[in-house]
Amino acid sequence: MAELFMVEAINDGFHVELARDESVMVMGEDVGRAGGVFRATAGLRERFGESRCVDTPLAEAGILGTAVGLCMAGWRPVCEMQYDAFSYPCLDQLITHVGRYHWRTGGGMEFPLVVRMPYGGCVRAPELHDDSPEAYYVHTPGVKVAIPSTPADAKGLLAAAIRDPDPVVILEPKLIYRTERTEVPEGDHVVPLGKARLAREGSDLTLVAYGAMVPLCERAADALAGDASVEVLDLRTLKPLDEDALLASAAKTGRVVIVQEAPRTAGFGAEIAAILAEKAILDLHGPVLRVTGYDVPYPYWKIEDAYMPSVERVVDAARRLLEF
Amino acid sequence: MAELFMVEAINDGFHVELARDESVMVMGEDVGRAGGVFRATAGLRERFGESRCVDTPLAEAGILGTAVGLCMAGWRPVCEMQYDAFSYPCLDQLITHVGRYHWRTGGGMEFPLVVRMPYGGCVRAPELHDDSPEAYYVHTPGVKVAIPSTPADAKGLLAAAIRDPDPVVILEPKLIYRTERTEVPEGDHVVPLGKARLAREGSDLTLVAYGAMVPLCERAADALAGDASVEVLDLRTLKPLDEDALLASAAKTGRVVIVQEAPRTAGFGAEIAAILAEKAILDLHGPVLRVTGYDVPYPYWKIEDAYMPSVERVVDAARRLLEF
Amino acid sequence: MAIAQDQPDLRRVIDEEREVEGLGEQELIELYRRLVLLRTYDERSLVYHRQGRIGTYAIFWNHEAMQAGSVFALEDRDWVFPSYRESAIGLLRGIPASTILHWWRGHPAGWWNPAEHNVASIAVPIATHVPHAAGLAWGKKLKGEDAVAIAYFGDGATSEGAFHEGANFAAVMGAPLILFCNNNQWAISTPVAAQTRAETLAAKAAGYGMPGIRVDGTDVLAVYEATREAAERARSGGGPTFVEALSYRAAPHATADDPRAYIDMERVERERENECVGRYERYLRRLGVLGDDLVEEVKAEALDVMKRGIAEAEAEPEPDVGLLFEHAYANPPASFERDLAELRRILGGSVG
Amino acid sequence: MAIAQDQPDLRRVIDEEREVEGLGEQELIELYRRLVLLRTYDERSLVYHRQGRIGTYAIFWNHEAMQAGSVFALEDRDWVFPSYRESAIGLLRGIPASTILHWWRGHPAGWWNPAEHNVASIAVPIATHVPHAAGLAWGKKLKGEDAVAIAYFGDGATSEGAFHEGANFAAVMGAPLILFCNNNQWAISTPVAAQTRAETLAAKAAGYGMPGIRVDGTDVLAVYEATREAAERARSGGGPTFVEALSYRAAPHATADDPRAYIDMERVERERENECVGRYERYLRRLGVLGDDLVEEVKAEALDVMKRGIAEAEAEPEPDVGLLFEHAYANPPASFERDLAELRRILGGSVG
Ligand SMILES: Cc1ncc(C[n+]2csc(CCOP(=O)(O)OP(=O)(O)O)c2C)c(N)n1
Ligand SMILES: Cc1ncc(C[n+]2csc(CCOP(=O)(O)OP(=O)(O)O)c2C)c(N)n1
Ligand SMILES: [Mg+2]
Ligand SMILES: [Mg+2]
Repeated sequence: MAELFMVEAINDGFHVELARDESVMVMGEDVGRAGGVFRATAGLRERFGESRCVDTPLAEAGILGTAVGLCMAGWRPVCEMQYDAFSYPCLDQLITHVGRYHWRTGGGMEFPLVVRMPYGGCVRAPELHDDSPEAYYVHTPGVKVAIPSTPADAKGLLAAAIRDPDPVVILEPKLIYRTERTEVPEGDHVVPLGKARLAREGSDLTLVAYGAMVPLCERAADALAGDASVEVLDLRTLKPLDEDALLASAAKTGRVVIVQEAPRTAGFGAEIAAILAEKAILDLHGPVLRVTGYDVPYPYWKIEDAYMPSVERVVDAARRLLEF
Repeated sequence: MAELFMVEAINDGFHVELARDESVMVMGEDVGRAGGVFRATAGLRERFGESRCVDTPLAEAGILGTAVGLCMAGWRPVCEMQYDAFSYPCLDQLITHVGRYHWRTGGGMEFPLVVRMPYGGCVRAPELHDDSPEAYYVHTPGVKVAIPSTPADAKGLLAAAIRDPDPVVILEPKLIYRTERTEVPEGDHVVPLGKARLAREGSDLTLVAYGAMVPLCERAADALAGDASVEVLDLRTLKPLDEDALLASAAKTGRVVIVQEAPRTAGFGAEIAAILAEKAILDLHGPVLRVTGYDVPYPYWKIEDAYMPSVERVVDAARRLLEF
Repeated sequence: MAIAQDQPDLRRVIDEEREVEGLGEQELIELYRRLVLLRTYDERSLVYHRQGRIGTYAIFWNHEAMQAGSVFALEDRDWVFPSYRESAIGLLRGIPASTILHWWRGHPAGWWNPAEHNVASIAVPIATHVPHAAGLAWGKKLKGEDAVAIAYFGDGATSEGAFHEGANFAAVMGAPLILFCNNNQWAISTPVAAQTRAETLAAKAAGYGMPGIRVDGTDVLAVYEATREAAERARSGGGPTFVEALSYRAAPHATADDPRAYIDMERVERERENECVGRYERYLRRLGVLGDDLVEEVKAEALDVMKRGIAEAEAEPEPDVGLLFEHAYANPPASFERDLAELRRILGGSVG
Repeated sequence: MAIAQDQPDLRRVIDEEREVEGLGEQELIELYRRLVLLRTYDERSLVYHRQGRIGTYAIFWNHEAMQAGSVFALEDRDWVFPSYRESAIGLLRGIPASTILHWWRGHPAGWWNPAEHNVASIAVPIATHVPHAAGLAWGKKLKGEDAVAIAYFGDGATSEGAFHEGANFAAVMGAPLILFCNNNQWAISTPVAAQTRAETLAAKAAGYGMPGIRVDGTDVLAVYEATREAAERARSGGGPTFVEALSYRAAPHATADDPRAYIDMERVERERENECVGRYERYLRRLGVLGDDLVEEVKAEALDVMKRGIAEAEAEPEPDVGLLFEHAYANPPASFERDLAELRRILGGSVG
C-alpha cells in the first residue's frame, strides 16, 4: 500500500475510476489544463483526453445543470466545485433537479453524478474559501452526502459515489488535504456509503464528528485520556446515516458530544442530537452537547482559530458532560 | 378591527408600511400590474407608483442581488419570490451576500431587506409549488426567519421585518392564505421578531410548530382533549428563536412533539430537538418526537395528504409519548 | 450610441404563399393532424379543468404551430425538452394522452421515462432545463451519436441565469442544440418590453457566438423550416442555434390567471382571429390539399384521442401511498421502510 | 450561418499618438501617479507575500491601466464595485493602503464602510456583485441622485448567470451603470476561447440592448476616454454600457498559482515588455510632460505610501475574538453573548 496525502488519494481514485469505466468523466473549473487548483484531477486530461476531463466555462449552475443532461446521455459526470462557497450557485440545480429527476422519471432514468468540493476552514484564505455547507446538501431529498477524514476513505468514498446510482455530494476537508500521508489501498478501493468508522474505541463518552473534526476529536480524546475513555465516531456518510453505529456508541457511553465546523443553528449536528433525543433518550446520562462554529459569517482568518471548534472547546464540553 | 384572510392582512400591511416609509419598495415577478399571483401586493403599484412596486425581469438571483444594491442606495426593498421552490435561484445571493454584507462592511452599512414567499404544501399544484425550504434560510448566518400562522401575525411580522435593520426572510403558509378571516389590528401593527406565541395552554404535552402546522396542531390538541391537556407553541420566528418560551413549555409539560412540513433530515425541527436535548434533558419525561414531511421530493398532489403531517400522525406521536 | 444589430426579418411561409421544399401533401396533412391534436388537447383540458377533472392547467392555445412545426423537423432520436407550456408535446412522440392528463391531475401515473420517447420531463421551473438539454446534446456528441436536442422556453426565461449558462455551455461545447424561444410576449403579467431592452431576443445569440433566427411562431411551416435548418446545422457539427419564434399569448397564462387586469383584450381578440391552426387550415385549403371531410375526420380523430385519454386516466386507481417512498433514490435508505410501515399503520393500511 | 456582428475596433489613444481632449498636463501626470501607485502596491504586495507579511494575493500587474483609467473618468460620488482583481482600487478613493493590506492579511481592520468612499467591498465570488452595482445604480436613479456605478469583472465572469441577470436588470431599469469587463484572456487556467464562442465579449451587449465598446485595456487613455463616454451616457439617462477592455494576464492568477502548466510563457514575456505603466510613461516622455526627476519623485512617493501602509498594518494589534460576534447582525441574538462568554472562559480571556 502506498502512503498518500488525502488529495493524492483522491487523484489516485480518479485514475482508477476513469480507467475502470469509460462513462466516467470529470468536469469543472480548471480541472483539466491545471489539474485542479488543489491538483485533485492532475494527469486526467493527459491520460483520458480533454473530453473526459473538461475545463468548463466559469458557471457552477451550468456545470451541474449540464451534468444532469450528461447523465441522460449515459455519462457519469463528476463535477468539481472549486471551493465550498462557490457551490452555492449550483444549489438551485441540486435541489430542483438533481435530487428530483430520478423521481420525476418514475425511476426510469438514473442520475449517477457526483459533486465534490474542497470544504471547511482554517486555511488562511480570503472570505468564502472556508464554508461548511453540508447541512444544505443533507437536507435536500434525493442526494447522498459523504465526507472523508482519511486519505483511504477519501479514495474509497469517491469510488463508492462514482459507482452509486444516485447523486452523491462529497465534501473534502481541504484543511487535511496535505497534513499526513497514510496508507491507501492501491487499485480498486471502495468504502461503502452509509457505514460509519469507529476512529477510536472508548467507554465513557462519544465524540461524533466527520471531516477535519475527526483528527481534532482524536487529539481531544488524547487530552482527556487520563480522566476518561473517549470514543470517536467518524460518520463518513452523513446521508444515508449509519444510525446503528451512532445509537450503539451512545448506548455504550451514554454521553455524546457532537463536533461540527459549520454554524450551529440547524447544522447537521442538530440532526444527530435529534436522533439521540428520539431514540437514545433512556441511554443518555446527560445532555447532548454540540461544539460548532458560531452563527456568524465565517470570519477573517486572523480570528478563524477562535471560530473553529478547538481541542480546548471539545475538551471543555466533554468535561462538563462527564461532570454532569 | 377588520377580519381579514392572511393574504389580505399582508396586503394591508404593505399599504401601511409603504405609506409610513418612503424608502420601502416592493419588487418581484408580477407584483405590480397583476398585484401578485396571490394578490398580496394588490393596489400598491396604483397607489405608490411603479418605482415602488416593481415588476422585475424573471430572475430571482437578479431580484435579490439588485435588492442588495438598492439597500446600498438607501432603499428598503421587499422582494417577493413567487413560490417557495422558485426561491432556490436566489440562495447564492442570500448565503454569499445578503447574510454577510453588513458584516463585510464592519457594520458600516445596513441591509434592511425582506425576502418573502408563499410556501408549503397541500395546495394541489404541480411540482415545485409546495416546498418548505426554511432550513436553508435558518442555517444561513446573517439572516432572520419568520413564519406567521395567523392573519394578524402575518401583518405584524411583515411590519417588524420591514423595520428591522437586518435581512429577514418571511415564509408565508399559502395553504392558509385564505382559509379563515380573523381579526387584524388596523394601521400600525408590529409583532416583534423573536417572540413565540402560546397558541394554546396545556400541561401534559407540548406541540411545537409554525406556519400551517399550527392550526393542524390545534386540531390535534382538540382530538386529544379527552385524554390529555396539550399545549401548542407557535414559534412565529425561527431565527432568532424564542428559546425561553420553548424551554418553559418543555419544563412545564416534559413532553414535546415537533411538527414540521419539511423533510425530516436536518430540518428545523432537528434544531428544536437539539436545543431540548442540550438544555431540557432533565425536564423530559420521554423522547423528543418529530412529525415531519418525509425525506423525499414533495410528491404529486394525489398523494400529498399522505406526505403532510396529519392530525392522525400528530395524535399518534402524542399518544406514543404520553404512554411512554 | 447603440450597437447596430443584425436583424433577420421574421421568417414567413404562409403569408408569402410559399411552399416548403421537401414537404409533400402527406406531410402537410400529417402536420395538420398534429396541430389539431394539440389544439384539441388544449381545448379539452380547459373543459376538464372547469369540470374539476384535472388541476391547474397551463393553456397553450395559439402555441401549437411552434410545437408541432419544430418537432416535425426532428428525427425520433432527437431529444425534446419541454416546459409546462409544451406539456402535451409528448403526444407527438407517442406518449399517451392519459399520461399527460395524469401529470395535470397530480397523479404519479403522469411520470414517464424520458428515454422511452426522447422527451424529457415537463420543466416546471423556468429555464433550468436549458442546461439539461445542452448537457444531453453535448453528451450525445461525445458518444458519437448524431442526436440533436431542442429546449423550449419562453421570452421571460431569457432573463434567467440558467438560460445564459446553458446557452453558453452549448456554444462552447459545440453541442447539437436548438434553443427554441417561444416569445409569446408575456411572462404571466410581465410584457417582454419589461423583460429586456434588446431589440429582439434573437440578438442574444451573438453574445454566445451562435446564429439567431427569427420566425413567425404562428406560421407552422416557417417554424418547421427554421427548425430544420437549425437541426441540420447541429447534426453536421455546426453547434447550437437560437430560434426566436414570435407569437402572442392569446389566452390566460394558466387556468388560475385572469389577464384582464394587465392585457389589452382587444389585442388578444385580434390575435385570436389570426390563430395558428386556422391560418394553416386556410393555407391548406387554398393549396387544395384539405377539404371539409378531412377536416372533420382529423378533428373527430383528435377528439377521440382525448375522450379515450381522459377515460383511461379516470379509470386509473388512486395511487398507493407507497409511491411516496419510491424513486426518491435508486437505492433508498433503510428509514423509508420504517416510515412507510408507520404511515400504513396510522392510515389503517389505506389512504383515505 | 453566423449573425454578422458589429465589431467596434479596439479603441486606442497611445498607439495612435492621439491626445485626449480635456486632459491637461496636470491630469496626465495625476493619472501617471495613480498608475504608479497601483503598480507599486502590486509589486510590494508580492514581496510582502513572499516575506509572509500578507496572505494569498491576487496579482493585478498589467491591469493598472484599466483600473486607473476608468476611475479617473468618474466623479467621487460615483460608486465603484471592485473584484479581487481590483483589490487596491480604493487607494484611488482615499482608502488607506493599510486597510487593503489588512484585507489581504485576513485582519478585520480590512473592513471599510463603502459609503465613506463609494467603494463597495472587494468581491471574492465571481460576478455576483454585478447585480449589486446594477441595484445601486438603479436605486440612485430612483432617488434622483445623478451618481453612476461601475462594476469590474473578468472575462470568465461573463459565463456566470449573475453577470447575465445583473446586466439585464441594469438595461431594463435604465440604470446608470458601467459594466467594465477586464478581459485579460484567462480565468485562472481557462483561456477566454474556452469561456465563450462569441467573437468578442462586447458582442454580448446587444443581447441586453445596450452599447458595447471595446478598448485596449493596456492603454490608460483609451480606457479613460471610453469610460468617460459610458459615464456621460449613464448620467444623462442613456442607461448602462458594456466596456470590454482587452489586456493580458502577464502574471500568475494569484500567489498560489503556477501558470507554467497552462500558459505560453513566451507570450507572457512579450506582453510584459509592452506592460501598461511603461507604455504610458514612454508616451508622456514623448509628449515631454514627464522627465526622470518626476518619475523618480512619483515612484518614491508611491513606495513611501506602501512602506507607511505596511508599517501601520503591522502596528495594528491582533484582533480581539469578540469581533467574531460583531456585525453579523445590526441587532444580534441573545445567544451571541453567551457564546462569547464561554469562548473567553475557554481561551482564558485571551486569544492565544
Ligand atoms: C424559477 C421560476 N421562477 C418563477 C416561476 C413562476 N412562473 C411560472 S410561468 C412564469 C412566466 C414564464 O414566462 P415565459 O418564460 O415567457 O414563458 P410563458 O409562460 O410565456 O410560456 C413564471 C414567472 C417559475 N415557474 N420558475
Ligand atoms: C462563483 C465563483 N466560482 C469560482 C471562483 C474561483 N475563482 C476565483 S478567480 C477565478 C477566475 C476568474 O476569471 P476572470 O473572471 O477572467 O477574472 P480574472 O481573475 O481573470 O481577473 C475563479 C474560477 C470564485 N471566486 N467564485
Ligand atoms: Mg412568454
Ligand atoms: Mg480573466
